[in-house]
Amino acid sequence: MTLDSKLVTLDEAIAKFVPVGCSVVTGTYMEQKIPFAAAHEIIRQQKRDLTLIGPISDILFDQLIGAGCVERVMATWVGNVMMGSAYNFRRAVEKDDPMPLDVVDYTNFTMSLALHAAALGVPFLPTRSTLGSSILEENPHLLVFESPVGDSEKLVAVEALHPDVAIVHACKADAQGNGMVWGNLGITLDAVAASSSVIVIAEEVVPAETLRRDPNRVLIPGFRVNAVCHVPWSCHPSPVQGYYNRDDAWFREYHKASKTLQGYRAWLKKWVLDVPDWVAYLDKVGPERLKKLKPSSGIHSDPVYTGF
Amino acid sequence: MTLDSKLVTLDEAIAKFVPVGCSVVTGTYMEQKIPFAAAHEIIRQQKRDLTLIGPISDILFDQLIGAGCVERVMATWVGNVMMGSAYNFRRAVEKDDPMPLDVVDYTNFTMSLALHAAALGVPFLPTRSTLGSSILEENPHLLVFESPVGDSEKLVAVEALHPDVAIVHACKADAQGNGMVWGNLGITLDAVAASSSVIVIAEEVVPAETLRRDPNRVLIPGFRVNAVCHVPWSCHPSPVQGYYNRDDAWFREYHKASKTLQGYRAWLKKWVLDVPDWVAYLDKVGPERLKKLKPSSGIHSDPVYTGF
Amino acid sequence: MRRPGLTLPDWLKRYVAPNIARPFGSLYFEWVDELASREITVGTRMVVAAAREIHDGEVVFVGMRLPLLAFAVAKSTHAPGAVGLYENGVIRELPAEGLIYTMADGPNVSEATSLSDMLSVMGPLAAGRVDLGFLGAAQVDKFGNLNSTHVKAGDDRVVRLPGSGGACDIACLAHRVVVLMKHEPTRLVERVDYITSPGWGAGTGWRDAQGLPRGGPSALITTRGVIRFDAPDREGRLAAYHPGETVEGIVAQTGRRMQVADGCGPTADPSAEEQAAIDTYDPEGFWTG
Amino acid sequence: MRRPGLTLPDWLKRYVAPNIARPFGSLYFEWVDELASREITVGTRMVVAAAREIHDGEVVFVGMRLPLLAFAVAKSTHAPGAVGLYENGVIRELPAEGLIYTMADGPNVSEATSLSDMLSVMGPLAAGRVDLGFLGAAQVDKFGNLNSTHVKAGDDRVVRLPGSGGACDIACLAHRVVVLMKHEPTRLVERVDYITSPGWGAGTGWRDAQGLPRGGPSALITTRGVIRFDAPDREGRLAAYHPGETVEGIVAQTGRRMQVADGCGPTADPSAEEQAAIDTYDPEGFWTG
Repeated sequence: MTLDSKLVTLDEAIAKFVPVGCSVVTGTYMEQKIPFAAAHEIIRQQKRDLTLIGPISDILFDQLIGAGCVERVMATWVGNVMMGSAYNFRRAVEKDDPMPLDVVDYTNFTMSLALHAAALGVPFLPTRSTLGSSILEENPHLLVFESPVGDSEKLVAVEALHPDVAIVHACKADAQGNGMVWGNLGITLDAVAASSSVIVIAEEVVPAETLRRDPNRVLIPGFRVNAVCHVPWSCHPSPVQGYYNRDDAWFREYHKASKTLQGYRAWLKKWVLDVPDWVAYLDKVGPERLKKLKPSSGIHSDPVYTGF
Repeated sequence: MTLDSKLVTLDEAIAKFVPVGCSVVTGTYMEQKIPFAAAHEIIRQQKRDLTLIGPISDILFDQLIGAGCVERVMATWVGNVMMGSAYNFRRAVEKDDPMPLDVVDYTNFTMSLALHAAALGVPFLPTRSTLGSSILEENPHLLVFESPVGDSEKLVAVEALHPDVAIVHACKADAQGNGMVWGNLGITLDAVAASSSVIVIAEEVVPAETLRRDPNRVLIPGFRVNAVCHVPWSCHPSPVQGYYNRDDAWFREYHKASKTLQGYRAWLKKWVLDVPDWVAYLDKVGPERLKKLKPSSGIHSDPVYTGF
Repeated sequence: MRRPGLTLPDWLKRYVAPNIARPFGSLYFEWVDELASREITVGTRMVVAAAREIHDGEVVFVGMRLPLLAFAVAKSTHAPGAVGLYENGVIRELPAEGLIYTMADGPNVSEATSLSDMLSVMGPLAAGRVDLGFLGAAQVDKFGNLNSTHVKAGDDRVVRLPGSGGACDIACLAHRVVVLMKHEPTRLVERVDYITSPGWGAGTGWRDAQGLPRGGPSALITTRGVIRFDAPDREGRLAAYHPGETVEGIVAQTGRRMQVADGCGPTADPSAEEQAAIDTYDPEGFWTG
Repeated sequence: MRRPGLTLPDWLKRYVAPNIARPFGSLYFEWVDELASREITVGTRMVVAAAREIHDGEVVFVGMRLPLLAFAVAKSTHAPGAVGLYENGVIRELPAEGLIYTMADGPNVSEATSLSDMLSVMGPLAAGRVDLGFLGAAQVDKFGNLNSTHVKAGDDRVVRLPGSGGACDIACLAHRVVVLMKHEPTRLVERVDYITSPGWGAGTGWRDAQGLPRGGPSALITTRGVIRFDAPDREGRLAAYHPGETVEGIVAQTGRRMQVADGCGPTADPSAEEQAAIDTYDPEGFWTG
């Protein structure tokens, strides 16, 4: 007996696992491995009324907001990490333009704990972070309570967050969704564990045997994964350690282009709506530009003996 | 400016960081990487009134109990995994022989959460495990409380555990205590994070540059480590993935030898008290026996590109 | 004596029985069944019964000893998509190559699907993503509560056992639990002295009242038969006996009054595929010999 | 104009000044100091001031932009044993090679000391094992409370800023916090509209009352000088000014009444070693040019 493969195209995965109105956690590695290919596909499929969940979304959340896909953002920081403001986010919050946006502010740690609570199957986790802050006052998912152990000290209960779907990158994955990752992990593992469905977007799809030579790097467990998409360069312009570096200029260009809604819409038409898929996008970016992003330091890990 | 090295001999590390009466968490990987070399040194240095903290201690806790070093055990399972009973543990609990022993029973998950609570800097973590069990009734560090979020459901607060010292193995470490690990990790990372002092016992000591080629495997952060000891084969008879396999016969022999206190004391004299250090122990075990434990499957991890 | 793919009794039934006259044949069948009860070891019957509790695609806390082999048998036969979790942080899809005594033995760590820490497997357990867990214990009571911490010996002496390990966690948090145990009157008791791992507690509604989110034992597989807890009152009833045992004999070997479920019959012999898997993963009969 | 290891003013002071007659010399020194205030950029002064807040062996939440460079300078000079933590799961001992814009840029991930998840660095922060954290913000008030979430513009319009990221966590849980900010009246205000990251709140005792376990801002390094919060009332007082600035000028450029600490004087110029480190880690003057 052989196992059913979970390999699907990215448009199939988005069509099936990102329904209108669902909550999506993504950008979980932080400034690396932001799955822009998935965001563009969500925009093309006009998935609306989404709740976006993530820590530092860099410009991905901004793109989805500007495209009118987003009803609510639960995040710690929405902007352009290199340049500052995310203009679509600002327009939506400050002027309901193009539409109003509900924002629930978290901190990096409390967002991490909210997903960790779901990963550990409990309704909340305690912390002392956010005590004294306005974030604590305004976020309904952060509640002050007295510790049941010790001196009844004041703690914050961070309510568990259960996203409908996690969209996460993997360096290598097999057809069952087991995902090999390296580089900084951010809140990825808890996001995967907390979510009802999981889409893995892999730089490489490899046989299971390849992953089994190094199980310590296989931190996305296939039994929690619903779809595996093979999309090289899926995170451009953000970096994927060992595959491609950050396209800094892209973030600068986006910043400039998105200063006005009109400018953003021209950008959106050019880079998202007028390209059918990620292959076409990469073609349009051009091999010259991509080539410059390839890593060159040559630093590799040493093999370790994983057998017996 | 260069940094001070944390490299010391094992007897120096035990003398300095395992004072009489302290609490020690060890055996944290579970049935792999049990630092028997450290336990033997603790016995030789007659460190008494210890509190031992650990999940599945296999026969390490039993040896320390039989040697009269232990006042209290906070554990989930004390025995000989392959053979069943740990006889010194049984004699101490059942007959105060050679001395009484205080036992605080945990479960694997609640012990993990107790250390995780300390690692996250909170007085407790919630769970639904142990509800309805006698463990919950008898362990004073597990308390039923009402969830402050949701429907006030019943939860168990697992009180944070802050061991005085963690003794943990690393496959490779640098002189600052940064430790590279692979294989199953058990509760090691939380044990390191939860403890006031940390002793790392390394199979290999390598330059920092070696570790930096593969930072994803460096999960013991040197800034939390107080002493690094270079002790090859330190976990015999337990296995260290890629270095040596389990010496199954040793556990069988120990089981037989320790059935009586007299038998145990003969074993202790032969293997601990009559050998000055771990090098002498390994000599006594003999190169023939060790050679048979070397791995032979040849399975290694593939290098990954960690540079930029 | 065993040939891969066909047990001796199977072979006798298939090739010899058809050629024997009826009246004599029925005696012959009794003889074959008795032979089967000797030929098919108790270990084999328990492993096969345990394997059959694993459904395809399930996430299973495998444990050690017989269930480990049961997982390998299930993977090789009807449940290729099952995934095994181990408390030390191992996730495996391939059964381990070769005999192992602990869940951290080299072969169980090598070529694992994933290696991480305890929370990476206890998390899914607590979050309700583990279908089945296997447990052993020193004692089990009427409602499937388990004791592996300390038992009173006859003379009021207390025997200290190793303790819970992850058993209590699995008993609290997995969707189903299957228990494997030696069938003796001192082990199958009315009420355990100490609940290491909660079963159905005091019967219907007890787990809910404790705040347990799900779970409870579904089957107790012993050296003599299979006890199930699916009656509304959650009392364990004898649901099947291993060929060679009798209902009366089993009741007599149970340290509590045990009811017998409707339709209680013999456990089915290992199929050729099941036997072949056992021959592969326990070639020297260490667990099943 | 800069030579590695020696700034122009240093060079002038060292080699030219000794050869000039006293009365003329004192005028000359004023000129050199003014030159220094132009030659030594504000970015350099802020980086150096920030680097000096890091003690050897400390565990530091480094953040991005100027503090990142400050960490590299400290490591290269007086604090070789400092360790840098980044919220995305990076632990570094080596400063990143080359210019980086985010904490996950290739050079900050490559040759890290450890790479793991956010809890592996937020855990130590929460457990009180982080000595110092660097923060930026849009606004800071009298007691060092920070706002990086939304600010009221003059016409009652609200400007939405990116938000906390990890700033609130660091402000709550690190032993000390150092803030870097542009010095403008609209940024240094009496009271922030929104506390993204708690400072000393409303003054003495406030953090304890909130349940915060430790911490609070120790210094605010601006483009004009250094404000410290070590007075018993925890109000930020001007403790130093960058050469070229005056106390009166700074007070005028502050959007609240600012007290001046005893002993307020000029910040010390970069040492040769500090300048050399800046030249190494910001060769094109991206942050300090």
